[in-house]
Amino acid sequence: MSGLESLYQELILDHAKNRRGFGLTEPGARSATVHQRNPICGDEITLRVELSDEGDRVASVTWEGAGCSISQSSASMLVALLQEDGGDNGMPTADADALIAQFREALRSRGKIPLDEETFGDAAALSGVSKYTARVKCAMLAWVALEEGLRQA
Amino acid sequence: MSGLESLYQELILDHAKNRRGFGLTEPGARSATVHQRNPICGDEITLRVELSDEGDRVASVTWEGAGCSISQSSASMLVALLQEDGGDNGMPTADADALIAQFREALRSRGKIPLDEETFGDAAALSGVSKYTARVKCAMLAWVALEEGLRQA
Amino acid sequence: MTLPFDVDAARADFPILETEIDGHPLVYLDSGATSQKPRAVLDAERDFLEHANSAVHRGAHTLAAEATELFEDARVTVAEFVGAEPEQLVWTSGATAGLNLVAGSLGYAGRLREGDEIVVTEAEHHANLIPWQELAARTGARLRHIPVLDDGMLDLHAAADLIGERTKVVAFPHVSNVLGIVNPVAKLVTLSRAVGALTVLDACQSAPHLALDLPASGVDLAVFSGHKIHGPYGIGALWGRDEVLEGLPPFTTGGSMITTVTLDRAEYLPPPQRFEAGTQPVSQAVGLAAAVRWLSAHDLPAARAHEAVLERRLRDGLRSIDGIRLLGDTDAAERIALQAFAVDGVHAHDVGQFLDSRGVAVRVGHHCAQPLHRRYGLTASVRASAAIHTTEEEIDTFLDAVSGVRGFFGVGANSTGARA
Amino acid sequence: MTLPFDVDAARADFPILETEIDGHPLVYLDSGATSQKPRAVLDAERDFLEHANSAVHRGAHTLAAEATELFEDARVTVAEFVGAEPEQLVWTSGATAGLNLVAGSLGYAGRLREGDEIVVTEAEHHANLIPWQELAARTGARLRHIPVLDDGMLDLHAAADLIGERTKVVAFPHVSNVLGIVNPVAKLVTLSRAVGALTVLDACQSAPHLALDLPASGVDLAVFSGHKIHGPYGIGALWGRDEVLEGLPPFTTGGSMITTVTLDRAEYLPPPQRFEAGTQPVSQAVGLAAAVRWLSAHDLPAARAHEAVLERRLRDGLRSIDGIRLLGDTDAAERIALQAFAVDGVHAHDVGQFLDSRGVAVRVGHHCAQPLHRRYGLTASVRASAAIHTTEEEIDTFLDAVSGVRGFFGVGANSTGARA
Ligand SMILES: Cc1ncc(COP(=O)(O)O)c(C=O)c1O
Ligand SMILES: Cc1ncc(COP(=O)(O)O)c(C=O)c1O
Repeated sequence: MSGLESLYQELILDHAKNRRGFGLTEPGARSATVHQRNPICGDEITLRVELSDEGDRVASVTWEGAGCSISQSSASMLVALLQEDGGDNGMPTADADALIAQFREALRSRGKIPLDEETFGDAAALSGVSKYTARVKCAMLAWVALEEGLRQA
Repeated sequence: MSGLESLYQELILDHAKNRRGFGLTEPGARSATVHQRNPICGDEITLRVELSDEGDRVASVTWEGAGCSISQSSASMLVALLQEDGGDNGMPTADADALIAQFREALRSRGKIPLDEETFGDAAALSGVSKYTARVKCAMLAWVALEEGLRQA
Repeated sequence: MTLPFDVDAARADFPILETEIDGHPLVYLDSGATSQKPRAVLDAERDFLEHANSAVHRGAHTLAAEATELFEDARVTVAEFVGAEPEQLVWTSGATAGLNLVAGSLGYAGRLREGDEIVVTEAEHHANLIPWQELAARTGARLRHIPVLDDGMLDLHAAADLIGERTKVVAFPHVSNVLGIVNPVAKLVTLSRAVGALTVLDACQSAPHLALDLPASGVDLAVFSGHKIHGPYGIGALWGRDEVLEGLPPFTTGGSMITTVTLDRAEYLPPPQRFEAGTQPVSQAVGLAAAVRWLSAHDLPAARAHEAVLERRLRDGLRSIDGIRLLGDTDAAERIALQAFAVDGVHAHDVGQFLDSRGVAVRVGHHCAQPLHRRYGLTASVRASAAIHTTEEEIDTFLDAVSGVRGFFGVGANSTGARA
Repeated sequence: MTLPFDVDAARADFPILETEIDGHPLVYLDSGATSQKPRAVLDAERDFLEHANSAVHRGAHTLAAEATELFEDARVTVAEFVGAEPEQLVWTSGATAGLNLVAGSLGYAGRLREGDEIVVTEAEHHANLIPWQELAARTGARLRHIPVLDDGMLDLHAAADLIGERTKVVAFPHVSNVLGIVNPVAKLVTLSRAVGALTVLDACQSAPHLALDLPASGVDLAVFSGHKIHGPYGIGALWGRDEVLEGLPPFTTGGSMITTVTLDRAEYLPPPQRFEAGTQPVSQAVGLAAAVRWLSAHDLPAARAHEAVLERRLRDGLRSIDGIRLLGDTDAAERIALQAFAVDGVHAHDVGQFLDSRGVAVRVGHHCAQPLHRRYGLTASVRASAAIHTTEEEIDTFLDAVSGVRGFFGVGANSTGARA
């Protein structure tokens, strides 16, 4: 697999086309809406996170935005991960925060720390991004937005 | 003669110590007073030129100022030259202007055009300055002041 | 008969052009962002630093005299390159600094007030836009803009209406860094002069490609950057007419631009020193002089002809690829070999990444021209920009790579199978 | 036991130190004006330009990514050198630009008004004086100064009286470029903090010679220049506390410091980018990082000890020569190896010329500190300033040359015969 093909795996291009969680839902009682922007390339995202009534779980994440296939698929994969790992009750916010931290560490590792599929699901396909320092911000965009949203909600 | 000794000939050091024309006379009917400054080294001169009644001759030049031995002796030598060549009536202003132009040309020649003693008297000792580009302004200070004074008077 | 331009000889002067990217020879089509430096520039700077380096305009020692001479000779050389006198050439750290100097100085001078107008274009680089926004905000002046037509040309009818007796400043790019179109300087100058407005030319993109005679152009002030014209970073120039520079107060202050300083006030030197506060980028000035000397040593008419061939090949090639939309696609104006475009269905960033995997370096994003991109309904585009060392083969490599983009990303007609 | 500093090894890194002046080996004692660059700095810059040069923070291509990384690594390296975080380090074109940025930004922010006071010292370099004069003139604030005592020390009693509730800014040099005395930063910070004034440290002369921990120093903002610390021209840094930088609006505007730009307004990035408008001096940042890395690779405590020996030898030597008057001659403070002096009866310019004929390069003039010279009744002085590569023998050569000055110019006791 060439460098380019490991960066743009089919899974990534699929997510970029069929974006999970795309389209904002109506804001709920315990929701926060965050706008993030990458000033370098103009990519942007508006992400809305809704917490469970107790405020300790991620009930739903939806988003809108425009950008490169890395940023779009990364947002889509994030939603997929939350849905799959969170099950019906939603993922505990503490777990989500931990995942974001781990994701950041791997992406900043310049290829040294891979994202394992067990933990990150489809998002593991983003491992290749960490070798492209200029693209790390693209992949982080939605995750940073969620981090901020969890803080605010 | 080393470079330094050709720059600082005895004649130059003598003039720097016994400065001709030093001390401003009272301004007369046809006089102009000019202040010139070398912002780089802080040398300054105040030069007063008095024209003949008809305004076509340099009746007298006096000056005050502080600076390096080159600037001080150059002013002194300029006064000496005007007195010696001008005789009792004073040098025609046109001749003075021509001398200043010639002096400038020689000093800017980087050692190519010497100042001949016939024309410049003691000031011919300043020939060596033209090899030291940083010092050309020092030697020119009084001459530029006179040029400006002749324009104003 | 003119001989064709010897591009291989020019290339041989650039060490970086030997780089390989992922096994592909580097095809550097990002000269519009920053240009590469020929060996002569690197050598001139190094030579200065190894043999003459010392503080200029100060001190009697031999090195200082040598350094001062090289520094001031550089000013003469660069001034000549744009048809100007050395006293009219102010060193700046770059074009952005030059434009800020002009806008800031006009502000400090109180030359603008409420009701006055500043006119720019819709095709402005942020460097020639935001300083005027700030000046307008500080003085109460109004910032207006000349619209860009669909084909990238300035709307001169609108310009004629906009530039009126309230107009105090008209600032515009000689060549837009997105559209590549040479703007009608003479016409804008005529309109501006008629109302007594000051004209400010952003010559960043023209200086590397067109013969400049700034005094003859009719503008009052102009700026350009060294790093875009094969010179060092950290240096650029502001050119101004004598009487215009004389009328401007300093923007920044400090050492080397003064005559007398007391604890309470300072008196300033005449231009250009008045605008050159502090230790100047001395070795960079020497390097920039080496750059324009390197350029001038070539048969420049032949080089321009070569670049014109590149321009046509670039534009025609892109036009013939499916799903490509060109920004500023017109034959009605002179152009430089720089072309921005969007690829249907593929984000500019992804296009850039794909091209990079073929060794082709282009710029992606808004190129510091967000308003212009917005005008075309885009947030980002891809820009290929050539230089004197670019070959036709490189343009072909680029075009070939672009043809593969939509297939790779699974967009458009032959989307499937491309990655099989 | 510490090993003595290996000055010969350090010297070997400087190509220019092999220069001969008129048959004499160059004795470069003008490092206070501008420093020489070790080979590591020249190589780092050239290597960058030959292998990685391209626009930073933009574009997806490989070179751009490499360049961006080297540029931001440079920020980390230089920030660490002064004990700071990279986000607190703003690239500027030099110290003068940094001081103008601070004064200009405070002005734009409307942080000063009539009745407010700005306090500087009588020992200010023009770069840390005139920007404050201009700010005062524009805002109606009053500029006051802490006097310098006869021995060169700041009058701290006066400072305590001056710094009061009207004081909004206190700006001062860490080390004066004429006196060589290390000023009492902690005391001035305490006085300033007590009244809530912003402190601005001019670290130009300390950065090359003292270990800096800017956050620990207590000041709010500090500047220094690359070219004085063995780095390139055209680069310097402004350091500021997070909350201080966050409170400042941009001084210059343009590309790379914005988030969203419309034709009418712009939104700005957080520090440090907010203050870095336009293309940055990228290769120079890389060069400056190489300079501080070169410095840090030495046994710095040993180097400081070496410089302390030079300082004593320089001052003691000058004291023992007839007709020499030292500026700032005190043992009561820490000092750097920099000494300004006047020679009775011989103008500074002539002294400099004489020393040059022996290969000794010193600075003559007012050293951009006219008020301080006026305070000592001088218009000019001679300044010798050493660097890490200066040897004791060089100081001796200098002293020997100085002893010959008055004789040559026919002044003082043994005036006659000297030139026979
Ligand atoms: C104490 C001091 N402050 C400020 C400056 C100005 O630095 P620069 O000219 O590099 O901007 C200098 C040196 O010239 C200096 O010695
Ligand atoms: C048209 C135009 N104007 C201004 C600039 C700003 O130049 P610099 O970033 O070198 O200051 C650029 C390049 O970035 C440009 O292309």
